[in-house]
Amino acid sequence: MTLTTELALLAPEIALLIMTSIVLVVDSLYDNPDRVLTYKLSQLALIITTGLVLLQFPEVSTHIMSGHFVSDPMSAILKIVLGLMTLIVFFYSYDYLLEHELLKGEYFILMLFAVLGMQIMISANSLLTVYLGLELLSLALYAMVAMNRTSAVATEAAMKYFVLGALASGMLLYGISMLYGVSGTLELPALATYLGAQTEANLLLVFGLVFIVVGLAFKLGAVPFHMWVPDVYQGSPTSVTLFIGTAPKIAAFAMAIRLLADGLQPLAGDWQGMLIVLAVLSMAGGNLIAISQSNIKRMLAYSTIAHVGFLMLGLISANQTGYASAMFYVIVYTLMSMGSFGMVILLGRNGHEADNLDDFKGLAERSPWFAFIMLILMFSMAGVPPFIGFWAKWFVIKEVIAAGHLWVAALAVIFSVVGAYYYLRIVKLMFFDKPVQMTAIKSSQEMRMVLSLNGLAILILGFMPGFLMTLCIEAMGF
Amino acid sequence: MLEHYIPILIFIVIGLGLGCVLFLLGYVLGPNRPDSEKNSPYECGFEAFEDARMKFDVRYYLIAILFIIFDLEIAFFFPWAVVIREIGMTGFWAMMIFLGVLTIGFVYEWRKGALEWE
Amino acid sequence: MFGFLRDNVWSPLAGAVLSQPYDGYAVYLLDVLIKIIVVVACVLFTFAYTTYAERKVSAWIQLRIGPNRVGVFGFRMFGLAQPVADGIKAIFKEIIIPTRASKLLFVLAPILALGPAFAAWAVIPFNDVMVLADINAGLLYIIAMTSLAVYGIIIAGWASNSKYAFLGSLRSAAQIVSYEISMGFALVCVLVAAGSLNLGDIVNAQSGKYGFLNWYWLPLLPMFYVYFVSGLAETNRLPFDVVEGESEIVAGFHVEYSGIAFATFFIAEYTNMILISILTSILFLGGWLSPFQGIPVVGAPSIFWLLGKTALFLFLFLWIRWTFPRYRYDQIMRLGWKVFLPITIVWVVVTSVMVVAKVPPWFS
Amino acid sequence: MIEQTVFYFFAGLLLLAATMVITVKNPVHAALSLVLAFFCSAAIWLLLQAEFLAIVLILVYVGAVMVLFLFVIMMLDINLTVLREGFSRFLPVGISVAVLMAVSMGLVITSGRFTTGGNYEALKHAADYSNTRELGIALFTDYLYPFEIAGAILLLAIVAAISLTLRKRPDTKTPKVEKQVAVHRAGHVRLVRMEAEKE
Repeated sequence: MTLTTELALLAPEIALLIMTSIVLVVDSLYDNPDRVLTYKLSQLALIITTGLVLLQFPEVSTHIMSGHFVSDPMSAILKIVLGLMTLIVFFYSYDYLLEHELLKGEYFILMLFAVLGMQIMISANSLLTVYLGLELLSLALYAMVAMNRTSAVATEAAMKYFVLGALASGMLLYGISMLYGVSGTLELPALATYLGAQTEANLLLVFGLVFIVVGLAFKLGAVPFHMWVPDVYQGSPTSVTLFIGTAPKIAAFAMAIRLLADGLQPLAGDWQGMLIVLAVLSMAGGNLIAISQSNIKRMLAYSTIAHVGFLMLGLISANQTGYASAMFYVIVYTLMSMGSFGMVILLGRNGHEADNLDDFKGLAERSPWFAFIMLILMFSMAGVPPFIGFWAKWFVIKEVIAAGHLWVAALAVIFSVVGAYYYLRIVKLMFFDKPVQMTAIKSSQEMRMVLSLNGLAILILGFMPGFLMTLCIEAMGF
Repeated sequence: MLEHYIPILIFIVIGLGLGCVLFLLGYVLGPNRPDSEKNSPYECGFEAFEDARMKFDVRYYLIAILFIIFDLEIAFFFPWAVVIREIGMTGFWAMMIFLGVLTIGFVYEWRKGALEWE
Repeated sequence: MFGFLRDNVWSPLAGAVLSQPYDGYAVYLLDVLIKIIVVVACVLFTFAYTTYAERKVSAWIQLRIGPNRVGVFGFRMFGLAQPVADGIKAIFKEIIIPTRASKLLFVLAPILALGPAFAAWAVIPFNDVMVLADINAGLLYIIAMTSLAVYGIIIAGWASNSKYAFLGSLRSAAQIVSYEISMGFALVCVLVAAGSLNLGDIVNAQSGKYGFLNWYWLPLLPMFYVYFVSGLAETNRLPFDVVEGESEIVAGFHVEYSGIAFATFFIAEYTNMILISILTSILFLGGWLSPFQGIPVVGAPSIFWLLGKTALFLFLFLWIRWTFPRYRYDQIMRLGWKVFLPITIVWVVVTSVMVVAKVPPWFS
Repeated sequence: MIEQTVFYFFAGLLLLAATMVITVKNPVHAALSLVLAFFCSAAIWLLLQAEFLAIVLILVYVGAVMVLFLFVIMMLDINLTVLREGFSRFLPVGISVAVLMAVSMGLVITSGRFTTGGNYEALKHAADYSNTRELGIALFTDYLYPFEIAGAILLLAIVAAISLTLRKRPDTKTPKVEKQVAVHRAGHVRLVRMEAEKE
């Protein structure tokens, strides 16, 4: 393969890096308080990179750059979803940042870097690129959480996130070095080939695997490695929470697939057990603790932990349909999470954060339309048919049953019923309680439209889950 | 290769040793007559007001951080400089891109006033 | 010369003393040890007479006489025994350790300043064969060792627990690290030009039929300048000596040091100065190569050329010190970050383009 | 033989230094122990013939990163008593975790399955082998893509560091060099003809 074709496949990443550099320079040259130019250029950067992915949608899997980069249908789909999600984040956060006096060009620049890191992770074909992409993402996220320097809560959250995140990266790196030490290769397919040829169990490999799974669990926020999630979700500015709660989940899923499926598939027998424990603990812990929360950002954080548990159910079966169901889950989850945090941003105004459950009281009276959107979101999160969230849960549980772990499936059903309680409580607050304040919701036309579309997408997709599922199954190489 | 490093090891030991020996010489041969005035920190004749270790401008940290980043960059340059004649145009351009990316960082620093010393 | 000594002097000597075979470890170690002592002694000697030269040159510039009294047995000899007297005085002075200082670190600081200053000399080649440790990564080793110089200063400033010392060490640390970057890039340019990290190879790469025009000072002229000026800043010499700044922070990081402890810092500073001078000669002025190539006797490469060039740069150090006023601190930082750094980055590109394009006569 | 001796010397010193990092009371001493630990690791890397990486370890970690560490430690008066408060409270938990880990490690190591699959020996290279050269060739051919990502990470580090530490302080005065240089006589000096004053 010639360098030119290799570069063509790398075009989305290259374009994003170039655009980010341009935004960086432009932002530092034109010092206007509104940052409109930075904002628009950043959006343009995302559109260009997503467009470039679409332009050359791959049919087959190609390994380039000496085997460090892979271009396959899964990477393309995830990158497109990633680009769209980040674009929505941009729409939701601009007004919020402006109102809370947090608007800085760096916010968008860091986000673009995070996207670049995630793209690299999604297309990673070697242990090294997985790690480098992850670092690019994490570094940007730490800085974003800490951006509000006047807030002690945000600083504390950033500190926790950084220390635990660095620990997780260290674990991952330690695991990677063990695998590399034993196999002598960094390339994931080569690693799988090496592992497949092994007849005897090598304890050092399993050791490495444990570290890798721990690192992954940290990054995904699965119990018992979830400690950072609630604090970071609550402590960061909501627009940052919005970002952390959505796009990185896609990247974390991609990382899990790359590492566990592409690289460590022959060790599936070992990691399945670990994932079962993590999944069950996450579903239990997330759903049970979420019930007692009064802060909606914190509640959504525990809900994330629970959803990560469900996401892992899809991986447990260790086959292509299982992975496809997990992919379906992660896409659906990010869409729902996006809408929920979008609602939190929408309700907050004049520098006030609407992050208490009480802020949702009587929303139906204040704005019936957005109460309806929130209803869709909450029903979908809870897994009420026919919303898309139901199908996501349905597919993963089906996979678990197919893999023969009936009791896990039973636990999953029980915990989703438990989880339904706190989602439906919000619905109750909105429709049956008196509002604390009657001020009208004011926000830009743009924001209203995108948020409505977001909610409606969940409703519509719920009626046609087959479309998205087909896409996921294709992505997994059928 | 390792045999070349034995003299270096010895040299480092001797360099540190020389410092110790000088100090010991001074300690043994010099007088030792402490008194409280002589041993108090110098502050233009005043009594010392407070502990000298104080919080300091964050700018110093920033300089140190930027130094680490550029130092790393230099560390990447070393192997490149050694093999520049062998890696061909791809290697050359790879480093130019790397340098370009870092130069953008430098422009950003400059424009943001991180290099300003007030 | 070293080889000759080893074969004809040390080996038989060691064989006689230790009753071991000639080429055993003991002989090897003894050989290395003696070489090191020779190098250290030479550096110390140069240090001593640089301090003397400093005073003489300053006197000359300011139309004074300078030290001319101290002599041996009544022979004054232009005060040539002055450094010896200084050294003896330093040793017999009291080492004052302030009450509130961190004792261990206070004592450790001068040693940490001296150690790396000497350690860097391990890889310096004096001519084609006279080199103690002929390692492949020589230049890298040098830059690593010079980057350690900052420790002695920071620790001294902090351990003294005195405001002036603390301020001085802070300024110094920030200044040293700032100039280390431009220095590093200047070295990268030399490296790109020579294609080797080995100092001997770098000198040999500068030989060519055009004599001194082949040396790297010409194609790397801006780097030559940047390197030497950064060297001034790294060693805290005027015009960059805000670290000491006697008119504002009295003596900076070593305000609390006395006697031999102070002298140790002094030795470290001068050793670094000599090191910078010899490195500038090696990297940019062709080391031991002769400028008069092709002419018999004077045209031959020799250690004396290297020493002569080093002496030239040492003189430059002194000349600059007694000629220029001190920079303000913000000016120092601006020069380092906003002038030198961009220049060096541009010149790295220029040099590498010249190398890739094989520009004659240096890179063909 | 001599290699083994050197290895055990530095490995022992490394362990000692690393233990000191977490046990000594004075944070500056701890940081300096860490410096010593880096030195020992560099020496061990050298023994593994990784010349370039060993020296870069000293250059980057000792020469740059630890300087920043020292800056931070020296300039933030860390109040040790506050830090120590939680110590006794969390001691039981800490000890139980430590015991648990020690037991599990012991079980793993004594299980007899813990082998690395053979004895490995460091490669021996010829005297003219240049580690830097080999690394350069690998880095700029096979590892081009990770190398460029590293560049992006460094750029991000610059952006993050500046956006987190730089504050605009309106009360400070900076000399504007451009203005100083652009000063022209005409705007600043006025020649006035005056009659000599007489009493």
